[in-house]
Amino acid sequence: MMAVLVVAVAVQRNLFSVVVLTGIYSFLMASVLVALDAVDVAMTEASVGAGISTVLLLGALYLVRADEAKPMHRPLLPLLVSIGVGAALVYGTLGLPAFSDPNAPIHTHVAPRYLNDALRETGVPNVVTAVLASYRGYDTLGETTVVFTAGAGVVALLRRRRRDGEGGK
Amino acid sequence: MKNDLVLRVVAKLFTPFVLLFALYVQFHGELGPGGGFQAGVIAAAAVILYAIVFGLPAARRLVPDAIVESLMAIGVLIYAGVGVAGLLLGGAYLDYFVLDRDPVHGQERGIFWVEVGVAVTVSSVMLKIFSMFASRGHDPDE
Amino acid sequence: MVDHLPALQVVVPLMSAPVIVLLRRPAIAWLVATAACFAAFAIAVTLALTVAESGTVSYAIGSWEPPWGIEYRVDALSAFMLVLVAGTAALVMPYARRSVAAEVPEHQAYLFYAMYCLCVAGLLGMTITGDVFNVFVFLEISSLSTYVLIALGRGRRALLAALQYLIVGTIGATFYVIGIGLLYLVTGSLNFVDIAVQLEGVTEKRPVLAALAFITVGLGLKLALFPLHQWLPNAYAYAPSVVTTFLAATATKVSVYVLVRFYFLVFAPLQALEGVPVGAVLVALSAAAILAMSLVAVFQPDLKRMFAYSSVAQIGYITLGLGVANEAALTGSLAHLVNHGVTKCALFLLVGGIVVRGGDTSFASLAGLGRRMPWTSFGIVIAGLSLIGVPATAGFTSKWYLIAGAVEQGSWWIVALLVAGSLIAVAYVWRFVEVAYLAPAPAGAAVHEPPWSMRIPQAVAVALCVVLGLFTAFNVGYARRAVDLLLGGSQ
Amino acid sequence: MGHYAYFVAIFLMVAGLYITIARGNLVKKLVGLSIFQTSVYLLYIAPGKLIGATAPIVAPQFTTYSNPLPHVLILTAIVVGVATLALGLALVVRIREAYGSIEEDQILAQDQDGDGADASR
Repeated sequence: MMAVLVVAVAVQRNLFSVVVLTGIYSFLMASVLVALDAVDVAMTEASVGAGISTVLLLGALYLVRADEAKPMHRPLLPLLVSIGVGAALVYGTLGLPAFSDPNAPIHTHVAPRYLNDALRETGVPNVVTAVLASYRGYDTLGETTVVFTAGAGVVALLRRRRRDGEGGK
Repeated sequence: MKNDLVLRVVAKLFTPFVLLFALYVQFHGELGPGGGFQAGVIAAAAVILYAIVFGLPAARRLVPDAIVESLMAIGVLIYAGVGVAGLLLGGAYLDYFVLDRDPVHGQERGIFWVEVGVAVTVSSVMLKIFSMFASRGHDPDE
Repeated sequence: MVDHLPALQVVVPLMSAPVIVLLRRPAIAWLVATAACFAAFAIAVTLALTVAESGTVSYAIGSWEPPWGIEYRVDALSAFMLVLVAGTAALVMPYARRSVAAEVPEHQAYLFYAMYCLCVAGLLGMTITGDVFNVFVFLEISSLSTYVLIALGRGRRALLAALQYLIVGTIGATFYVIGIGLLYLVTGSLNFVDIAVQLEGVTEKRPVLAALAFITVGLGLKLALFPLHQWLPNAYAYAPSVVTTFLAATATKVSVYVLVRFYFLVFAPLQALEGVPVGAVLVALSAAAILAMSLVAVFQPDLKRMFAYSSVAQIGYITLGLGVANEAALTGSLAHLVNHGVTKCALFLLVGGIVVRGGDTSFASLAGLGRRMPWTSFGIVIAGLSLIGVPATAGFTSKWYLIAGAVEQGSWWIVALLVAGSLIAVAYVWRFVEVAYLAPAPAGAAVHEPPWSMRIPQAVAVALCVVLGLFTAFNVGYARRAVDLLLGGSQ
Repeated sequence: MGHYAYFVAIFLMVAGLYITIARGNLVKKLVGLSIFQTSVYLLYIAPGKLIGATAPIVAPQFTTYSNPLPHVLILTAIVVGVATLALGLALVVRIREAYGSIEEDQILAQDQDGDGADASR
């Protein structure tokens, strides 16, 4: 299903449809993530991928007002590169532990401490929150800074020279 | 869209509930799924909905632009400030254990405040980005 | 507070950015940013001295011990990089005031300084952290701020250059995430040291090999490893001078540094990867970079672009040493990180001076520059000599070690290549001399140097090109210590 | 199940990467880029799932949970993704204003008319 959507995104040249399809894609991704027990991630993907990203893309499309031109390149080289990357990854993943193998290193090293001790050490039952905000809190500080950087960056790029374009006061 | 009565009423009714839901997601994040980031996005979405239906100037009267820009910075400072508080109280950077006599309470307090910081920055940045895009459209020289 | 310097190293510039956004006034923004950069430099120097005295410093953020929490790790290698990054950041700031005023609209200046601080914080964070995922987060902080900084350059080409870099940079970062994801899946850990320990027990070779490939390509895109360098010349040519200077001296170098960490502290000790010709591939790509990019540089119509292509070639020298990977070559590589950083810093600072005074850096408009801007031209020649690698300049010492490393390995063709690269460098530096000193100046041109606030950082950087060539305690001395660390296993 | 989840992720990844590098339309490139980034989510999260386990929210009635660490990492990655997208779109808007086009070929052609300095392409 997602694969079909992505192909549709690739083929479709009407950018509006591309954006809508991408939104649907994100929503599907969110459902898959719920099935994989990643509820926090699913919630974020639904609100960000299907929500904010779509709004931003539509906003940008409104400003840009264009459809995609017919591609002029021969897409052979990019195709080869992409498939090469995929092949490398298939090669790499074949050596990984099987799906849902409880003895895989990611389940035996580091993570058990979070699952067993997070509630006792931080008082927070949602382990994802505990790891996010405390054990790996520094990553989240970085992440907040990334968001801040993007916000300030967009202001730097899009603010008008004249100050009257700014604010309602 | 500004003249559609149904839309206006629904949007007006909706906005406070979405904001309420954002608060729920924010403070429930320790028990169930959710947290500062998701709450920030939802809160921003509420205001964006309001802006789409009632127009950007109305949304800007609700939350002035200069405040939004300051909030982007304040969120990061809250988060980083919790880290500095840990330093000042004798722990490592972002050490929440020292924020209270009881280390577990300290953790809870630290997590609470950093999530607040995340939510403040995320919601204001999303709003700011949206309003930058939206206001770019009303452009005389295009 | 001294114990907490590793955290403050990154947090000081990081927190100064939101402060700048709150205060908004350009003059105050400059002041805050300058203070933050100099504070970061002071911290970096203190840390470097501490490490030299008492060995590796490990700092557990949030008091969560690694591998559960995120560790900051200052060792001989990272301390050396911290000094380079923070030092460049501080050196550029006094210069930035006039240069930014000339090149960036005033109402955006405060955002420029905020982005600059974030970029500095990002690069310092990438350097100091001991956690592979934390590297990604800080990589993105520095990248996003870099895209904005480039886009603030004059003219519409800066926008396109920034977007191209954004796309390439994001692909690079995503490759890196895939690479560390594979490593995580086979080790369960995200800490550099811990991954190395866990990998010893891993018998399955394929994911590790794929991880190596993805990390190399991902970081290769960021460090402009030939042939993944296409974004760099445009980005350097159209960005504001301050940004070009800072990026050329530090950004690509930090990516090299992360790659070094992976190669020598994570992958190199592995039995599983024996027989994989990583070194040979690196040497081949570097050789191509040195020859092709130096030649392309010779034919550029613009001084800034010429030095941009020369940067890609010079990165080739650094990766060449990593590929050869014996003690002398590695010393040369690491010393070249600093030497080339200082040299390019000097060159782009001087070019920025030309932009402030004349605006145009195409060779056609540089005629007679030797008479119009005698100090600037003289400085470019001195730094150019260091770029070539003339004895008694910084560029010489690192190339000397690289040649020694090649000789030790018996690869005479590499020696020939290094010499050829330097000869081509003579050709492109000569182009500047020809235009500046031998071509007639346009009529009525008077001596017009940039203001003092810009000349002092320029002079410091040019002086460093010579000082580091004569007194090699800092660059070669630290490089040696770092090489001991790299070749001595994971501790 | 085997490695099925990985192969889905890899297919999405290849498609995203292909759209990004093959297409000349700048908005399409950014969409491809975000699909490319999204595919990585599966690569991280799928292996963290244990069949029969629940979401990692500790409660007395459950004993096995899926691995929380990938979730945390991917939350960060999502945020980075949207930040990049926003910045990229802002650049596209500016480019469209400066060049009147968002097709890479046309933009490059416009620049070539200027001085032909772009030797890298």
